[in-house]
Amino acid sequence: MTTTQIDDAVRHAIGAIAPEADLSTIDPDERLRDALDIDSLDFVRLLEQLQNLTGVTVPESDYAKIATLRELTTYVEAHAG
Amino acid sequence: MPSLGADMDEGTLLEWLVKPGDVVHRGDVVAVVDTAKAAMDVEIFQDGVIEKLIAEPGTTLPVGAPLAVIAGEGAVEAPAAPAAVEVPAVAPPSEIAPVVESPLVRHRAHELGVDLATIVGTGPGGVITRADVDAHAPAPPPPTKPIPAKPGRAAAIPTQGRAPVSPFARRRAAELGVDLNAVQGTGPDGAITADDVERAAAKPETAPAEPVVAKVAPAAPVVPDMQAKARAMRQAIGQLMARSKREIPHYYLSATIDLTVATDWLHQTNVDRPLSSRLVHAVLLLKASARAIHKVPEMNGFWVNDEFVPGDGVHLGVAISLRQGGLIAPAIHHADTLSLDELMDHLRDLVSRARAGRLKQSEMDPTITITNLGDQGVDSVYGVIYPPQVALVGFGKVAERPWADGGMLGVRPCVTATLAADHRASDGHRGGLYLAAIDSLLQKPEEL
Amino acid sequence: MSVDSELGVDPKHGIHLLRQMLRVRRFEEKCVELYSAEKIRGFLHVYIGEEAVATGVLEALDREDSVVTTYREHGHALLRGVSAEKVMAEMYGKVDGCSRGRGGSMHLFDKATRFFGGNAIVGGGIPLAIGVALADKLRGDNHVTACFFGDGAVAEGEFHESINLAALWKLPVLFCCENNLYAMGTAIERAQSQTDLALKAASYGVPSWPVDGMDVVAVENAARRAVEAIKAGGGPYFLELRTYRFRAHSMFDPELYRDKVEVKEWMKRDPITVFTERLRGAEAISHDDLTALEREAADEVARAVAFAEASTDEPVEQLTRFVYSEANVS
Amino acid sequence: MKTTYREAMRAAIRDAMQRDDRVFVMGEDVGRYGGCYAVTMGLLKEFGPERIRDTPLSESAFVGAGIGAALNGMRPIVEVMTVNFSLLALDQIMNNAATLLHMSGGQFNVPVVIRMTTGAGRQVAAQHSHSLEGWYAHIPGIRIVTPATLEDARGMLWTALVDPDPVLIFENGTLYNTSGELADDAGPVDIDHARVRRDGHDVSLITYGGTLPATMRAAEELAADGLEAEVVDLRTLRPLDEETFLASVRKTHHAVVIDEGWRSGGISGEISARIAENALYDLDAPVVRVCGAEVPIPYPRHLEQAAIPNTSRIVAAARELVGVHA
Repeated sequence: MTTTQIDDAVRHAIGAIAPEADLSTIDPDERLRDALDIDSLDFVRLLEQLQNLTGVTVPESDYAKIATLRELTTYVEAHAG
Repeated sequence: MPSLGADMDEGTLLEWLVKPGDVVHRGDVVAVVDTAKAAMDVEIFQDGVIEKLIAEPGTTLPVGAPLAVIAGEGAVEAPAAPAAVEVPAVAPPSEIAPVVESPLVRHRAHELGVDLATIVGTGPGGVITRADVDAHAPAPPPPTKPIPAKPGRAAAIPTQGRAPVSPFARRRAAELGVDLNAVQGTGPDGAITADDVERAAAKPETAPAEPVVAKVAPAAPVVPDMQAKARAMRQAIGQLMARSKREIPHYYLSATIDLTVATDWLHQTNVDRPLSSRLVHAVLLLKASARAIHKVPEMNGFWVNDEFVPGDGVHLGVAISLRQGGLIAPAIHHADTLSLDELMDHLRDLVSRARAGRLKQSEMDPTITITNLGDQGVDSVYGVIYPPQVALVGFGKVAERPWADGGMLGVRPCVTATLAADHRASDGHRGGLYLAAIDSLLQKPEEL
Repeated sequence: MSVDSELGVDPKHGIHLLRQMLRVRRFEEKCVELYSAEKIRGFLHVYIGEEAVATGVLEALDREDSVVTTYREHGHALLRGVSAEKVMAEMYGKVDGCSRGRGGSMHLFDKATRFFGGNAIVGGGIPLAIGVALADKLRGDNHVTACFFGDGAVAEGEFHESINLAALWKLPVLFCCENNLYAMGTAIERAQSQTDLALKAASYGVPSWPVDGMDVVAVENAARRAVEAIKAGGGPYFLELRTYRFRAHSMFDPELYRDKVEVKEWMKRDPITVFTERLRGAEAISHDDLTALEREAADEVARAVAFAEASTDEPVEQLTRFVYSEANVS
Repeated sequence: MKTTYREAMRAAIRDAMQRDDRVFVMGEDVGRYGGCYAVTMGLLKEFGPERIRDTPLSESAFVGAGIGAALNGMRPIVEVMTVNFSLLALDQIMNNAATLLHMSGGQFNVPVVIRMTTGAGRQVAAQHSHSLEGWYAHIPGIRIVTPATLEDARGMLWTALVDPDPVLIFENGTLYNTSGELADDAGPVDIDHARVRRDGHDVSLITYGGTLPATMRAAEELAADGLEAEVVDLRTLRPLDEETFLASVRKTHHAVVIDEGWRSGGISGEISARIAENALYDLDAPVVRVCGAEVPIPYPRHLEQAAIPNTSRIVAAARELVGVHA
């Protein structure tokens, strides 16, 4: 998948969980949980959306590595086909 | 395209039986059209010469759409419908007379209240077609606003656990300024009747007339005007919390619970699970809180008419934050009997429906409420009880904390559980037992 | 009136019969056209091919007699004297229609001409007709009630109950069965155990005659003889008028139940073309007479359409009027 | 004078036939047999076979003929032996009698009267025990009246015959034998209004026809409890005289509707709806309905009695509704 496709997928997944969130104003290095006001349940649903869109499955052990928007995007790029 | 039957709106041209240049006479069959019922012949109603075939075989057209141009008397373009009969109908005066040939189009315009003068025909030669008219049909009038309830009459929402009130009694209460909450019902199944109200009005020390407060923020459907809804919800929550503080003598307890065993069990369980069925900490905390009720049942129920009414099951209210602000706590019924997976499904479903504003009235009857604001990084939560419930459990953030065990200092994942309870229904000792029960249940996660 | 030997009818009367049939034929053709243009909606059953039946029978009735018919009734209404304007306005659903636009094609009513209307329930009008006749009889008024129905109605209980009652009480009813061989999509031999309907009716002790429904003179003669016998106190008579409809049962009928060849055969016996040849053969009609008749019919239809187009809808506030009678109607 | 409901109805027919020679009677066994319920006994000898006409068992034909004769200026009284057989003539009643005036744009009146016996209580099983007057009251274009007293049995017929529109008179089979005093000069009565048969201020008992006697008995029993019940006899189901029963409910704040017809889709539902629409804020408790059980009426007496409203069920409903007084 190209980077733009991945960016779109991430943007779409976040949109599904926090529809009113404005991604352009999000600080890529801020913790997603704080930036988007999402709880652990929402976080799992976010990862589920990403899996549907990109095929990437994030094991629980890697939760810590995808705390911010930037980390999430690079993680998906690394694991996407 | 002719109308060939009572319920025909459109037809599919199957084939032309004529070609440009052919001479046709009234009554000749010129084409075959397929309808919902069967293929039907299309007759021509005047003599003339086929000039041009407009519609292609295989296309589906609405009734009235032009199919061909016939050069006949006066080379008038006419769809298979008859030439307009000059009728002294009073046509609205307009500078440029609209190019209208078929009475069908005029009739359609009349039907839809469209002024033909305002339309530029898209048909050949600028003729206005039926489709043009439909395109200009005015949008249906906006739905009228529901009429607000008559002012002055207490728009009381039947509160949960409260006795029903007859319309006549409600009217008398409004007339006599009687607070229905303070009236004892003698009617069928405890209903408050007009006599009850009148007797209450006669007693000297009636409680001051208070506005009847909505119990829990109503399941406000997420409608376009967000601010109005958010403000209304804020107002309702505000009233509820104020009343809760005013009436309920709260006492507070807290306990820090070691979640090492639970967290390890959670990771092992989730390792080979797809994302869609992974468990989160919250579901363990909810199940423990529900099962712990069996040890201390007086946490689960309502305070009504100066006495404790036990819940008819452990209906766990789960506090859910609505994205644009506002909080709602719908119930998961009989949470103590559900498996962790079932509880997880209920939780996911409840959260999504709450945020979409599609909660059911039947879900607004929790017997105890759990707030799990821990996710937002708060250590401990001292909540306000939702009347008429008698307890509220709060869980803070699950985080690594210093832990002394056997004289050695270590680091353990922990959570701070707090209890806010109604001192009229229980006392601190019983509250402490409840939190201890939650703690011990969380040490054997596999049994939850 | 003098009767021309081969023609079998007085020439002047012959032209009158042709004019009547032509009026109905052109009116019905216009209705088909207007239905395609969505001016006439709902159901439409035209009388093309059966004109000789209504023309012949109605010639035998006078002003005080009564008519009850079915939903294939435009011809009966026009020939009974309801104006083409009021009939067309009714088809448009306009308030100036003969039923204030409320009945439409299947429910034309006209009290002045004792036209008790079309009935959309097959056989539904037959009990009414014997009732109208019963009232005349009870009052000692020597009138006839003509009751039109199709071969389909002969399968309805109401037909058998009514014809038995009429025969039992010797009621002045002229039963006119327009047998066009098809009850909507069902050919007569698939609906009737005994397809000779005249024979079937005779079993009730009612004089029953089969009549060639494509020959207007034959129909008129039979109708006149029957009306005379009824008015002489002979009780009800039954005419089986064997005819054929050239178009489908109604506007949305793909006619899968009969083949085109049969239709072509019957068209050779078109009551209008055959009778026109007969009049020409007896030099009772000239080319100019024919063009004049055509123009008269065309003008009548054009006036009717103009009247209907100009007429207005009944105001919706009057919806509930006439659910019950309005004050002081005795 | 002392008389019965049956004799009062017979006197009404005789009186009408003497007044107007457009009036004649038609129906199964109305002549020689004297009427299935002996209402027309003796009229054949007095008026002759032309005006007292026995018909074959052809309900659609002779009811349709009655409608046709009315169309053509007569004033027929058509007797359908029971409402159960009227189903065979429903097409003529609904599609012709009720519809012709409106559909003909006001040209053709149908001044016909159709009398039918109705109701259960005589152990003649389901097919002969229907109560469908509430059903017929759904049809615009006809009037439905239900005489329950001797005055109404004597007085409604002439008013119905004079009315230019079709009037259906439903006579509950159990009422024919009721006897009592009737004024010698008793004559026509109105058919537009309900009537309060007993005053009261605690609960309104709203009923009509065959269930009026049971309702009156219930009112007496409630009085012994200190509960004053008001009994409203509807007398006409179409048009429904809602003013009378609404006024009663506004006074008593409690309503019990008693109807032998089935509950679902019945006239009792229509009455409850009108109370809810017009007197909601006068209701101290929900409207209660005491109706026929929703079953085909069973043959055995105990089952039949259990299936139709009776005094004890009415008393129980009223007591439970009004609740225990402090």
